[in-house]
Amino acid sequence: MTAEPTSARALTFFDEVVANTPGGDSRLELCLQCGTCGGSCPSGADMEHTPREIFAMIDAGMKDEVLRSNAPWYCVSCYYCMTRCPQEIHITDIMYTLKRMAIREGLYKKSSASDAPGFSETFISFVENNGRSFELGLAAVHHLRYHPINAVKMATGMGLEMILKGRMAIVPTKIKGIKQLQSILNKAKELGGAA
Amino acid sequence: MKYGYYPGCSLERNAYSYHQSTLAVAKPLGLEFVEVEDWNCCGATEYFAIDAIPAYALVGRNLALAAQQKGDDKQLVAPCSACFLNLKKTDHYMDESPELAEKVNTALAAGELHYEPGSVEARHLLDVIVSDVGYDAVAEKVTKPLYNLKVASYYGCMIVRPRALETFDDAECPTSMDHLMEVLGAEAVDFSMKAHCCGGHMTQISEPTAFDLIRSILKNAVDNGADTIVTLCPMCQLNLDAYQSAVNKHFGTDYNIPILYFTQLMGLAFGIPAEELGIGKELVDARSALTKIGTEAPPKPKKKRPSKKALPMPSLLEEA
Amino acid sequence: MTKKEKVGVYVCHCGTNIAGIVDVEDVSTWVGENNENVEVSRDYKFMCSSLGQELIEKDIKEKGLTRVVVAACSPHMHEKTFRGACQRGGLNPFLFEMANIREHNSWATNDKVAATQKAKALVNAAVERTVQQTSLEPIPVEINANTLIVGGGIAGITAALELANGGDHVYLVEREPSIGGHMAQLDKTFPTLDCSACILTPKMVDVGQHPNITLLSYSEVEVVDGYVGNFSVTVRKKARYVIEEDCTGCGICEEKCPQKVVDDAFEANLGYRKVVYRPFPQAVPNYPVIDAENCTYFKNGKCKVCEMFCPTDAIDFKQEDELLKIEVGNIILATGYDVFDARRIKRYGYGRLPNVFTSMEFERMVNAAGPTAGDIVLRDGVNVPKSVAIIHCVGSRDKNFNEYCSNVCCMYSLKFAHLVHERIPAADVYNFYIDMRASGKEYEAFYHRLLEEGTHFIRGKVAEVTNAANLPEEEGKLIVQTENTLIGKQIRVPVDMVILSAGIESRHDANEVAHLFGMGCGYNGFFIERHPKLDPIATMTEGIFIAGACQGPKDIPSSVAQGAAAASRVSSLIKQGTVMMEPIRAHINEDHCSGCRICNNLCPYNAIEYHEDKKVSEVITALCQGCGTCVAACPSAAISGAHFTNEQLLSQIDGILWDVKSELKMEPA
Amino acid sequence: MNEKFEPVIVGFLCNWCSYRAADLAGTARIKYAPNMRAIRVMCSGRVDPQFVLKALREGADGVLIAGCHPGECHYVNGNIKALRRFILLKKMLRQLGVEEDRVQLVWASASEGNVLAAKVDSMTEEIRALGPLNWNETVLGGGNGQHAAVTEPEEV
Repeated sequence: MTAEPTSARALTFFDEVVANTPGGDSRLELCLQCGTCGGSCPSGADMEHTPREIFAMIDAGMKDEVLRSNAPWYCVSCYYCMTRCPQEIHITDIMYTLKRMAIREGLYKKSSASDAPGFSETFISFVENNGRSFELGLAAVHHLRYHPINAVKMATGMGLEMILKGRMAIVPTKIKGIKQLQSILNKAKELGGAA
Repeated sequence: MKYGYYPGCSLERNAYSYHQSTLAVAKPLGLEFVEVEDWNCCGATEYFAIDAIPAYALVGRNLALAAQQKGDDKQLVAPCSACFLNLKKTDHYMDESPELAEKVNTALAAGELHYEPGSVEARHLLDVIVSDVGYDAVAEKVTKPLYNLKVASYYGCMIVRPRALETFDDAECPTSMDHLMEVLGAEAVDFSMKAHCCGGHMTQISEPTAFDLIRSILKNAVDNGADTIVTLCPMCQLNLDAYQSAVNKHFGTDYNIPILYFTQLMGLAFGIPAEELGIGKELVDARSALTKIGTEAPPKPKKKRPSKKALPMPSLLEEA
Repeated sequence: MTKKEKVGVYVCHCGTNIAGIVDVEDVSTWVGENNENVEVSRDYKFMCSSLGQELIEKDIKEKGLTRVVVAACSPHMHEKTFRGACQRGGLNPFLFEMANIREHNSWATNDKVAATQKAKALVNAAVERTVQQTSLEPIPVEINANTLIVGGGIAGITAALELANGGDHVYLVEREPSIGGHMAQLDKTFPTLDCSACILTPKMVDVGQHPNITLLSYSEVEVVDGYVGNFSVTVRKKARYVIEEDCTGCGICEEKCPQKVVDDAFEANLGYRKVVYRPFPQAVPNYPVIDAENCTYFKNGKCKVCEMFCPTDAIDFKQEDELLKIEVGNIILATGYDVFDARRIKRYGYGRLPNVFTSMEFERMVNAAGPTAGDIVLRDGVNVPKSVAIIHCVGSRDKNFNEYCSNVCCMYSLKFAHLVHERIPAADVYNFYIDMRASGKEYEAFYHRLLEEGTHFIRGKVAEVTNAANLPEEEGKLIVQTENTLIGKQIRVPVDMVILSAGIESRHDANEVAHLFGMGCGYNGFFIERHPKLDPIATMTEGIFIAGACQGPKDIPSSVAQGAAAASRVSSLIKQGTVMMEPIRAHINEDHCSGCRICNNLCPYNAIEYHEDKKVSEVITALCQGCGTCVAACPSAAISGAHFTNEQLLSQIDGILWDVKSELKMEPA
Repeated sequence: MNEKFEPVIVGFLCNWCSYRAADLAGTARIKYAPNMRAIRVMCSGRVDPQFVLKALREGADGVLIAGCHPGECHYVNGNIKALRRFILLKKMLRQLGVEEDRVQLVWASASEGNVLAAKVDSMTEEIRALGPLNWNETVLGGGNGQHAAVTEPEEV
C-alpha cells in the first residue's frame, strides 16, 4: 500500500502535458534546462521559444503562451534533441503532445504558425478518405488555403516539373479496405486520450 | 531471404524510382520482397500532431496486415525512413505500454484486425542490405564499379534516431552507407551534415527555415567535393532535389548537385541499365555527374606526411 | 517452556523523525503489556543522547535487565553506541538488539497507522530475538604493522609518506613505470595556479628515498588473502628489461633508441615517446622501461641499440615478471580515475576534427615540459588560435554517458581560460557551461577573476561542434552550436580551437579490483565507502581503506585530505596492536555432524576442514567471515552461526508476525 | 468503506547490500508500501528455506529475499547460493500448492534504495492481487491440523 498524500495537489498544466504523452514515460520532470535541445534543433533558430524554454514555461503553468508558440509546429521530428538529451526526455513526443493540445484548445490559431495544423489536417484528410496520401492534392489544397501565390508558383514551377517527370499523380489512389480503415480510425477517435 | 515489404505512399509516385531500383537490386542479391496487401499510409509526421490513438491505429493496421501475411519470418522492410520509424515506434510503444496496445487493438477490432506487439520487426532497407546481405555479398555483384565518383552519403534523421529504438547505425555519425558506397567503388567524401535534417515538412510551413537547412546540406556536400548526394528516404530526396532551384533562387547560389537513391547507385554498379533504375526522374539531372564514372580504379590517395611540427592526431574510436 | 528474560525496550522519538509518523508511546506501552519477557518499556526523545544511554545503563543496574532492545534508527547508525551503553551497564553487548523503525519505517511511509503497526512487529521481533541471544566475546586479532598502498598518485603518495614518517613500513604498488599519477601530467593547479610539478615532485622524491617505503612501480596486485591485521598479498612486478640495481638513470638508452611511438599515457596522445622510456624526466623511480609491444628487438629480433649504448650493462632482454609475496595488516586503495574518452561523444568531433582537443591534451600543451614547450597551437603545431571554446560537462551530467558531476571540470576549465588569456592575450575565450560549480575554498574568487579577465561565459550545453560552415565568417573554423539559454536563442560560435573538458570516470577495471580486495563498487564504478558522510575512508571490509578519486571524483586538496585520513586510520589500528572482530562466526557441533561434507565446498573462504579420522567437519575460526551459508545448508543442523542462530532468526520470524499468526498455530501443541 | 487487503511480507535482507539499500531508501525519503517487515541476515546465502516456510506458515502472505547483485556478494558468492536455493524453493512451493510469486528474490546494491522500494511496491501489489495465503487451508488442507509433507529441501 502506497500511502496517499494527505491532500491531493490540483492538476497542473505540467501534469496535463505528461498525461497526454503516450508511449511510457515522458520524463519531462527531469529537465535540467541545459539547452542541448535548443542548440540541436534544426529549426531552433526560427522558433519563438526553444524547446528548453517551452519546458520551463510548462513548469511555470504558462499554458496559453506554450500552446500559442510556433515551437511545436516547427519541430521536424529529427529526434536530435531526444537522442542528445542528457536526461533522456522524450522531447519529440512531447512536441507532438503540444500540437494536439494546441488544436484541441484552439490556441494554435493565435500562433504565428497558424497554418501548420492546416497542413497536417489536409494531409490526414486525404489519408482518411483514401487510405493513402496524395501529394498533388495536398500541395494544392494547402497552398490555396494559405499561400495562394505559392500555389500559382507550384502549378507553374516545381510542381509542373514534378508532374511532367511523372513524379506526381493527378488522381489519388484509394485502398480497397478504405471502409475497414475508416471504422478503425473512427473507433480510435472515440477512444481518445493519450494512451 | 524473404521479407515483408511496405513501400509507403511516396514510393508509389514521387519516389517511384526508389521503388524501381530497390526491386531491381533485390533480385541479384537474393532478396524476395512480398508487398503487404492493401497497406495504407503511415501518417508520416502529420497524424501524430492531430490525434494520437488514430495515428497509432493507422500504423497498427499495417502491422496487423503484415503480421497476418508474413510467412515464417517476421521482418518487414520499409525503404522510407518515416514509414520505417512509424512502424518501429508503434510496435515499440505498444510493447512498452499495454494501455496503448489495448486501445489500438480495440480500434483495430472495429476492422476485425488485431496486432500483437513484437510480432513484426520493422527494418529499414539499408539495414537489411548492409546487415543481412552484407558488404561482401554486395561486392560480389559489382560488375561496373563506380570509380572516380565522389559520393556524399546522406542519412537524414529517422533511420538513425531516436537512439531509444536501438538503431543499427550511429545516431550522430553513421557510416554504413559510406562503406556501402566504397564497396561499389565510389569514394565516400567527408560529410558533417550527413545525419542532419533535410527540413522535413518545413517546406510547407516555413520556407526560409527549410531552405536554410537544405542549403547547409547541399553546401557541405559541394564543399567536400561530392559529385552526388545519395539518400535513403523519399522526403530527403524530394527536399534536396525538387527544392534545389528554389534554394538557389532564395540565396543566389548555383548548386547543381544530383540527388540519387543509394539503390540507384547499387544498380549502376551491378550493371543494370539506368532506365530500369528510374535514373532521369530527378529534377537535378544526374547524367553529367554519372559520366564521371571511370573504368579504372583511381590511384590510392597518398597520405600526406604531416610536418615535423604537427601534433599527432588522435585515432577514432572504431580504429582504437 | 520458554525461559523468562528481563528485556528492557526503548522506543526512540528521534525528535519528530520517528514520532511524527509512529505512535511511539503506543508501541512502547503495547510491547510492555503484550510481551511477557518485557520488564520495562519506555519511549524517549533521543535515545542516542547521553541521557538516553544513561537510561539504559541505569535500568540494567537497577532493574536487573538481562536483554536490551532499542527501537530507533538503523543498526548501521547506532548499534555500536547502544552496545557501549549495555557494556557500561554491565550487560554483554551481544545481548542487545536494534529495531529499525526510522529508515525502514517512519522515513519510508506517510501512513501513520500502518507505520505504528509495523513498528510493533519490528520491536516485538527484536524482543523475541534477544531472548534467544547469548553472550559473546569479540575476537582479538593482531595487526601486522606493514601497510600496502595501491596507487601512487597524490592520494597514495600522501598516505605513504604519512605512515612512513610515523615509523611504519609501507609497500607502495604502482601500475605505471613512475609514481605521480594524473597530477604529474597537469600544468598549473586551480585556484592558486601553483605549478603542479613544483609541488608534487619533492613528494615523489621523498617516497623514492624513504627508508620505510618499498616502492614497487610497474607492478600490480594479483592475489589478496587473509583478513584485517593479516593480509597476504601477491604482487606481480612486471619485467622492465632494465636491471634496477645497475641502472644509473643516465637516459642514454632513451636518447639512442631509434623507435618512437605516440605516448597515449603521460602525454595523452599529444606527443611521442621512445620505446625505452621514462614517462617524464622527474620520474620516480628514475629507471626506464622497455615497451616490449613496440620494441623493434622484441618484434624482429634485431636492434639492441639501447643495450649497445648502456654504460652499465643494465639492459636485460631476458628479464621476466617477478611474483612477490608481502604480508601486511592494512590496505589503502588509492587507484585513482580514468579520464572520460571524449571520442565517445561523436557530435563533438574529437578524433575527426583536428582542432578539437581534450582537456588532458591541453594540460600537456600548456605545460612547459610538454610536446609544444608550453605554446598553445593548433594541431598543425604552428598556428596560434585566435579564439578558443572550452566545453564543460563532456561525458558528465549526462545519462547517456555518466550521470554524475565530475567535480573538477568547471574549475580546470576556468584555469584553461586563464591560461589562454595569459599566453594569447588577444584571443577570445568562450566557456560553455550548464551550471558553474565553484564551491571549494577560494574557488568562487577564481571564477570572479576570470569574469574580470573577459572570458565569455555562455550558459548552454553544447549541441555539436562542426566544420560545416554556413556563413562566410564560419569558413575554415570550428563552429560551436548551442542554445544561449540565458537569452533563449540558438547560436553558432566560430572558433579556431575547441577544448573538451572531459569528466572523471572510475577506472575501467575498478570492478575487478574491488572484487580482488573483497569490496564493492557502486553503480558508477567508484568504490563504496562504509558511510557516505561519517566514514568515507573505510570500506565494508575491515582493514581496507580507500582514498582519492577511486572513491568518487575529487580535486587535489580532497584527495590529499583523504590520503592523510586513510593513513591516520591505519596508524590508529597499528597503534592499537590488536583489533576486536565481531564474533559472528560459524561453529560445528561435532556430535550432530554427519560428515556429509556439503558445507566444505560451499564455504567461500575454505574455512571448513574435514577430519577424515573423526568423520566430521570443523570451522577454522580465524578464516571464517560469518556469512552463514554453511549454517543454512547443513542438513543436520549441526552448524550454528553465532549471533545469527536458527533459534534467534526463527524467534524473530515468530515475533514479527504477531498480528497475523494463524489461529491454529496459536493453539498449544 | 471497503477494507483493502494488506498483505504482510517478511523480508530477509543481507547486511551489506540490501539492508543498506532499505536504509538508503529511508534516508532518501522514498515512500513505499509499509507491508514488508525486514529481518537482517549477514548474507542472502544464510536464508535457510525453513525460514521462508516458517514465515509463510506463521501468517506471512509473502517472503522477499534480497541480496547483493551477482558478482558483488560480500562473501564472494553467497547470493548465487541463495539463488539456487530460491529456485528449488519455488519448485517446492508449487508442489505445496502455494503461488510461486509469494516468494520473490531481488538484487539491490547498497546504492539502490529505489530498486528495493520499487520491488516492495510491486510485490505488495502482486500479493494483494493473489489475496491472503491462509497456509492452513492452502497447504494443510481444510485446517484439519494434519501436517502435509513438508520435507526438508534438498541442499545445494
